[in-house]
Amino acid sequence: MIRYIIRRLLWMIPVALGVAVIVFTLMTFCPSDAAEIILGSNATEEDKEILRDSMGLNDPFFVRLGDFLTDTFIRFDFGKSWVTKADIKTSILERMPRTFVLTVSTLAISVLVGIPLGIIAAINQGKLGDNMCMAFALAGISIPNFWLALLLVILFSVKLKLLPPMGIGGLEYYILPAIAGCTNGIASLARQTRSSMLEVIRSDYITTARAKGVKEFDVITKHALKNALIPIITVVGTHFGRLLGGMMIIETIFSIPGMGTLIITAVNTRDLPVVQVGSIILAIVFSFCMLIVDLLYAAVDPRIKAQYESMGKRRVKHG
Amino acid sequence: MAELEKNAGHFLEVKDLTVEYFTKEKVVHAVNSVSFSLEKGKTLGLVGETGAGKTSIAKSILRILPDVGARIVGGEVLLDGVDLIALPEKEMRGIRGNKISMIFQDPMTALNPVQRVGDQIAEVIALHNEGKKDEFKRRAQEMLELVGIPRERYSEYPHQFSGGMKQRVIIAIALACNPALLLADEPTTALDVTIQAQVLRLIGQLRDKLGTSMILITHDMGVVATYCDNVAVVYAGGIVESGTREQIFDHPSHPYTVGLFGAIPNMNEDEEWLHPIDGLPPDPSNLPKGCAFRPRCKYATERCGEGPIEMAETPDGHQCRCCNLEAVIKGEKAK
Amino acid sequence: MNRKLRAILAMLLVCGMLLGTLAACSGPDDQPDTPTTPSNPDTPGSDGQEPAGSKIIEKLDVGSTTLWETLTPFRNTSAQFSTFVRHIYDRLAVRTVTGEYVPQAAKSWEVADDGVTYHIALYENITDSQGNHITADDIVWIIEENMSRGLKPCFNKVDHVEKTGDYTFDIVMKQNIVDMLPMVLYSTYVFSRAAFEASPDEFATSLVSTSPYEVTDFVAGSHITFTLRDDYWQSEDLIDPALANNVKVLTYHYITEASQQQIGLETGTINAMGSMSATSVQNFEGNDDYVMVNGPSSNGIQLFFSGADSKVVANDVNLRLAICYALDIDGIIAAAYSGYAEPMHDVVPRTNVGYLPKWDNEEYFSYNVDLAKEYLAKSNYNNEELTLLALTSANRLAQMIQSYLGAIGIQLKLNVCDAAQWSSSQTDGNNYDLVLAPIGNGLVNLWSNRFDSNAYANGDATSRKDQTLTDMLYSTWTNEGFTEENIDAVHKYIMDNCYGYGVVLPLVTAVYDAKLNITHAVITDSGDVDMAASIYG
Amino acid sequence: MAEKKSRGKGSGNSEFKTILKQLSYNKLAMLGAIIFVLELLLVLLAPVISPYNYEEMDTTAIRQTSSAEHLFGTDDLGRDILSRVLYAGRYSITMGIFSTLLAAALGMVIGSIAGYFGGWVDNVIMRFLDIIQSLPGLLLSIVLSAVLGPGYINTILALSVNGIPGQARLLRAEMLKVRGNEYIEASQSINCTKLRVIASHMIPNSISPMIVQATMGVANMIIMASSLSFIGLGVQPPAPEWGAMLSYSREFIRSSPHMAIFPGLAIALTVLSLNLMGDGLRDALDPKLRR
Repeated sequence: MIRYIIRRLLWMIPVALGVAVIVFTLMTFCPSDAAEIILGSNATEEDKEILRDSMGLNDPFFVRLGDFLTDTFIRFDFGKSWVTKADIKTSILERMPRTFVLTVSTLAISVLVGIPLGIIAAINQGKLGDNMCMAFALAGISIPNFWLALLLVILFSVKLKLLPPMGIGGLEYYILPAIAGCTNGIASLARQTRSSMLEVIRSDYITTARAKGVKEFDVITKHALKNALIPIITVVGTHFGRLLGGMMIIETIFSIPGMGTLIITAVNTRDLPVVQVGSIILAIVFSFCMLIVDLLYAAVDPRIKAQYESMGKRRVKHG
Repeated sequence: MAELEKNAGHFLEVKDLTVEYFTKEKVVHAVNSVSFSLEKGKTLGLVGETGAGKTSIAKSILRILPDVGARIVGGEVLLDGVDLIALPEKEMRGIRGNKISMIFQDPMTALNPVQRVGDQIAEVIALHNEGKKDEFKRRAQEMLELVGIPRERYSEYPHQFSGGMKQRVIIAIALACNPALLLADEPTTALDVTIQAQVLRLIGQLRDKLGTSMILITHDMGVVATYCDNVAVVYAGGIVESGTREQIFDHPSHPYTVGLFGAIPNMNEDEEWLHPIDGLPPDPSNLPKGCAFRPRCKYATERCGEGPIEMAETPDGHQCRCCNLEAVIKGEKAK
Repeated sequence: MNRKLRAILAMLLVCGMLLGTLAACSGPDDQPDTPTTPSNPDTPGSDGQEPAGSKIIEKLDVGSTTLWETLTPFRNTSAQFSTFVRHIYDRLAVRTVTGEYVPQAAKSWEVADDGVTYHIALYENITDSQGNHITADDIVWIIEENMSRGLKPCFNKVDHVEKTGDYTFDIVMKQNIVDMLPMVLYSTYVFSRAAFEASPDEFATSLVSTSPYEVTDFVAGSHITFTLRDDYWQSEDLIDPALANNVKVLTYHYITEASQQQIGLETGTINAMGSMSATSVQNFEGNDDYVMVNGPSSNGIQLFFSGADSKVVANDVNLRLAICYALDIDGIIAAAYSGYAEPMHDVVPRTNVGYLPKWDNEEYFSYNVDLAKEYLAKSNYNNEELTLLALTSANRLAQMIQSYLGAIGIQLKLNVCDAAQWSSSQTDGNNYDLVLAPIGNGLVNLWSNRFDSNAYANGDATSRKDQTLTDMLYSTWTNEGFTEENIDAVHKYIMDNCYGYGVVLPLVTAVYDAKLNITHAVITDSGDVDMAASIYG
Repeated sequence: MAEKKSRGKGSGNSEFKTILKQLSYNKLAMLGAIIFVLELLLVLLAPVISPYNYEEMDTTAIRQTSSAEHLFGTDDLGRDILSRVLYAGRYSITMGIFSTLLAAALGMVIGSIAGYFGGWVDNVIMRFLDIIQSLPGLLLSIVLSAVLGPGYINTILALSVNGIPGQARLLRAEMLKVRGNEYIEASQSINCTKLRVIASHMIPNSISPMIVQATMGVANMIIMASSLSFIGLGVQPPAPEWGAMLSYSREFIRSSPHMAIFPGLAIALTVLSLNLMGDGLRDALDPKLRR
């Protein structure tokens, strides 16, 4: 098992390298002039020329790519943002925790609400409970979350004056953003839980459990749910990826200075170093979470754990 | 749990048990007023084609019919005089796995794939007994050894066991609480022949050792011959013939039973062709009036189609639901 | 299994949410009917009359749309003119709303007779929050460091700096251009060199500066909190009223989302919101819990015509005139800016140094459809599709221009793009026929950027090569040549040839809580309200 | 009961008919289909039925709530919201469909190559997909649309990139499952060329899950398009697009909420109907659930 984990951790380096190269190449096609961004539109042409030379922007592509990769991966010097001159490493270290707290709390709400909804829907299939849960799930998917975010702010902050409308501070600042962000998660989790629970409830070992005299509640939570977890965990994993992206919107609305707002402002102002390093960090965090998801598979299903141990060499794909 | 007082009646008595499955379009009459009884320590064989309702009978005794669409419409199941159908769910749970337990047909899917084998045995012990966890674990390990599995494999998972080994674990689970009645639903059908004999011998030994009475569901006459004291032949949701093993094997009197025996190739004669019963079992959602076997019966008469057929006594004293008994017995002798 | 019920329930939920929007967010009481030009409760700027002493406010939260990601002094020009910058660093001199420069750390500066050397004298008693004493050595080093890092274009115009005394030094400029040296003074942040070199991250997060305020809490991208120091080096009476500090604890919150700006004010998260967008401001019209103060922005919105020969509009003055007369400025102000803008009378806004007040009462392309059609007929335009390059922030204006030109028969395609994309394509006339640009901060600055034929590779900012105009510019923007008739001559030349057209000067509006009871709101050079310097009753 | 599978070549259209029959059983899917078709009709007839030209400005009637002349009211430049919503449907729905189709096509090509050839080819492609998928959802689209610039076609390209890994992975999984079946070896034994094997046997059998994912994908793309325009990328004004209208009107949510409601409702209904159809299709195409 440990060998598998080490292999997966080692694998993250080429992924990060791959992301770095892809984003770097993509951004070089960006129709924008770094000197223009830094010096502003009032600078004359020769001012910009001096700056371009000093930053080595006129070197050929591969030289710049080489510099960038050695800086980032060997010297871990992420350099400074072109626009704000802030050291990228400090701003990321400061912002990553906030995005992480927001994403994890949104994911937690999605799991804590989505899965029970799915189970309730599966248990009384066809009856009212099922229709109510699934109606909520369908509604959750169809509403764009930035629109819902504004509704929530108006309702809870302006009208009821219960929660702060924006900014960062104690935990209460994260409640509204998390709720706004999780409707999509609740919806997809509830639907997935329902369909995989329905499949599991019909299988033989559930009848065996009932024949043993196990309480219906335990049959559902212990026996059925544990077996239905694999596809549910897959949805949680893929949803975590979408969340990291979706949080950008929620962060902008609630003016939470997280990775999302950092990257959006960087993209809008073509602040390439920030976009590149930000993408790499997000990609690493994302693949790290995917590793955790795969480990969850092994924890839940011994057959998969056995495959990991015996395989060791080739990664088992779940998707 | 109320102490079951011994009364003069049978250990287990099933009276007019009727079970129906509901779907939006149609109603399936799986079991139609089945009655039989079982003495303490004895084994009853339920024999019949697949889809005849044998499994539904067993599941309704244990009341684990899938609640979506299945319902016990009528009848009683008396265990030591207590009607299980009327019992509240909480008390019925006390009986399941403790007083009555069940072995299932397909061992490959009957065990929870993500739970350790030993834990699945310990779970049923813990449910019905007081005491500490490791005491349950010790008893579960004893059960494992009882069914011939080394104690060390307690913490392995079902996917590490072969079909036969899994069935042994299921047997261990079923007998862990030393139940009074064991329902075995075609325990060896899914296994290959060599393993079948071993598993059946194991069930037989444990049954004799623990004195458990058993209902053995099968479509294999050989199994009935070696392991069952009494036999009941089930056809289209009803019992068409019942009696002791000797009575049924020596004097099969219901045309369907006769047909069943005819379908078994005889070892000491080189028969050219087997004699399958022609036609197919009736559709359980619209059963023909009168005797369900009439369309496929050689001895069918007008009377068979008129109304419900009563159980009749055969010359050697066992029950048979046929109104044209003499003709069948005469026809049988002529052969 | 009645699953149809599920779909109907889902739709009910969605519609319920929508009706919730209608009910939940009816704006603060009244609905704006036709936007009226906003009344301004107080004459802006410190125009001489001595305001009475102000009450000191304990705590104030102000919303802002400009972001300082880090507090390092050596930075580029982004957000260099935002209001809170003066709380972070003192500067040698500060520009006020009238455009003239007021001394702060520099006591005085005068030009020598060669027109390029400036003698600058510092105050002798400048100390920073750690007590370090600031001398000419620090300032000379700071200016040289700025020049070498090449982050602010104004420092590229400095030839060299030399210390002449403990508190005096000379700055020698490369060219004799008016308004260039004051820009250098305005862009030089004052701090102690020793403290800077001792700081682990060049003051990025832990700042030691001479400003009257200390940064007590700074979260990049969220907020910055200033607390008034009691040991500020400058004596009370020498502080210019525009730089007064009447608030003890002042927090600037970074809020970009327009609706959140309104919500912040309503929930009291912020007591004031600087430079609020025109569309959000009108929700507070006629609501006497809030006071609205507007000042002209330092940047107007101008329309420039491409001078590249490949473009039909380059050498067809009639077509350019037709376009200018076809725009209904009042309609644009009413719709696109909800009334919070002013018409312009030259390519440069009236708040800029060099603007002649007499232009205000001259006729400047007033809306006249028939005249526009007349010029169009005279021009040799036959239905080619012209392209207008514009920033996303000006997309409402662009769409209105498109429909007005459509009305007189000119086909216009919009190329609306974000700041970075716009800035990389706006300096080459071949990329567009017309370009909408927000240009300002100084007549000279605008001329040198837009009309100097030697500024870019293929001519001026729109790739036009007009040597006569360039010569006129060179002679006018020197200290001696900066006379009224020279400036007027350039104004007339540009108007007659219709190279550029000042479309509209947006008003920057600040909204604050009426309970603050501000008797005199101080407006900064960028049109925002300086809450610290304002007088509280 | 053994379930007869009519998979033969000849019965291609009857296969389609059975799917339609199955779909008709599922009233929910029919409801979704009806809503979606209705929307398509309304949107296609936009030039005919919309009361005003979507660019026509009436500076006297700015931000009016719904009234007789303007059913959905007017926006901040005095344009009729009803006509803009109808015209915007063309952009949004076609953008959702085209980007999903593009993603499906590219995904199919990549997936089938990886699925069929296996070995190092499969490994390389899978690792490449890992890298693409490790970039959080929106980020790749944002970077791409920043590179390509705003506009309708560029947004489609930017959006489709996100769909490719999902489709490719799905098709590869199907291919691996199908590759094991005998009839693939059978067709190889009568030496069909590799391409023919892929085209004629593998892809048709893997189509059904792709269709299901595609219907859900269109809904997803429309929502992502609105997120892109929220950030200021994606389709630029004056071209009307639901996402752009929605994010553009959030500034007025306090004073004139009606500007935000109708585009939001349009997106919600489209996504809802597509999801219903997706569910229905999944049940219809799943042989196990056939009635």
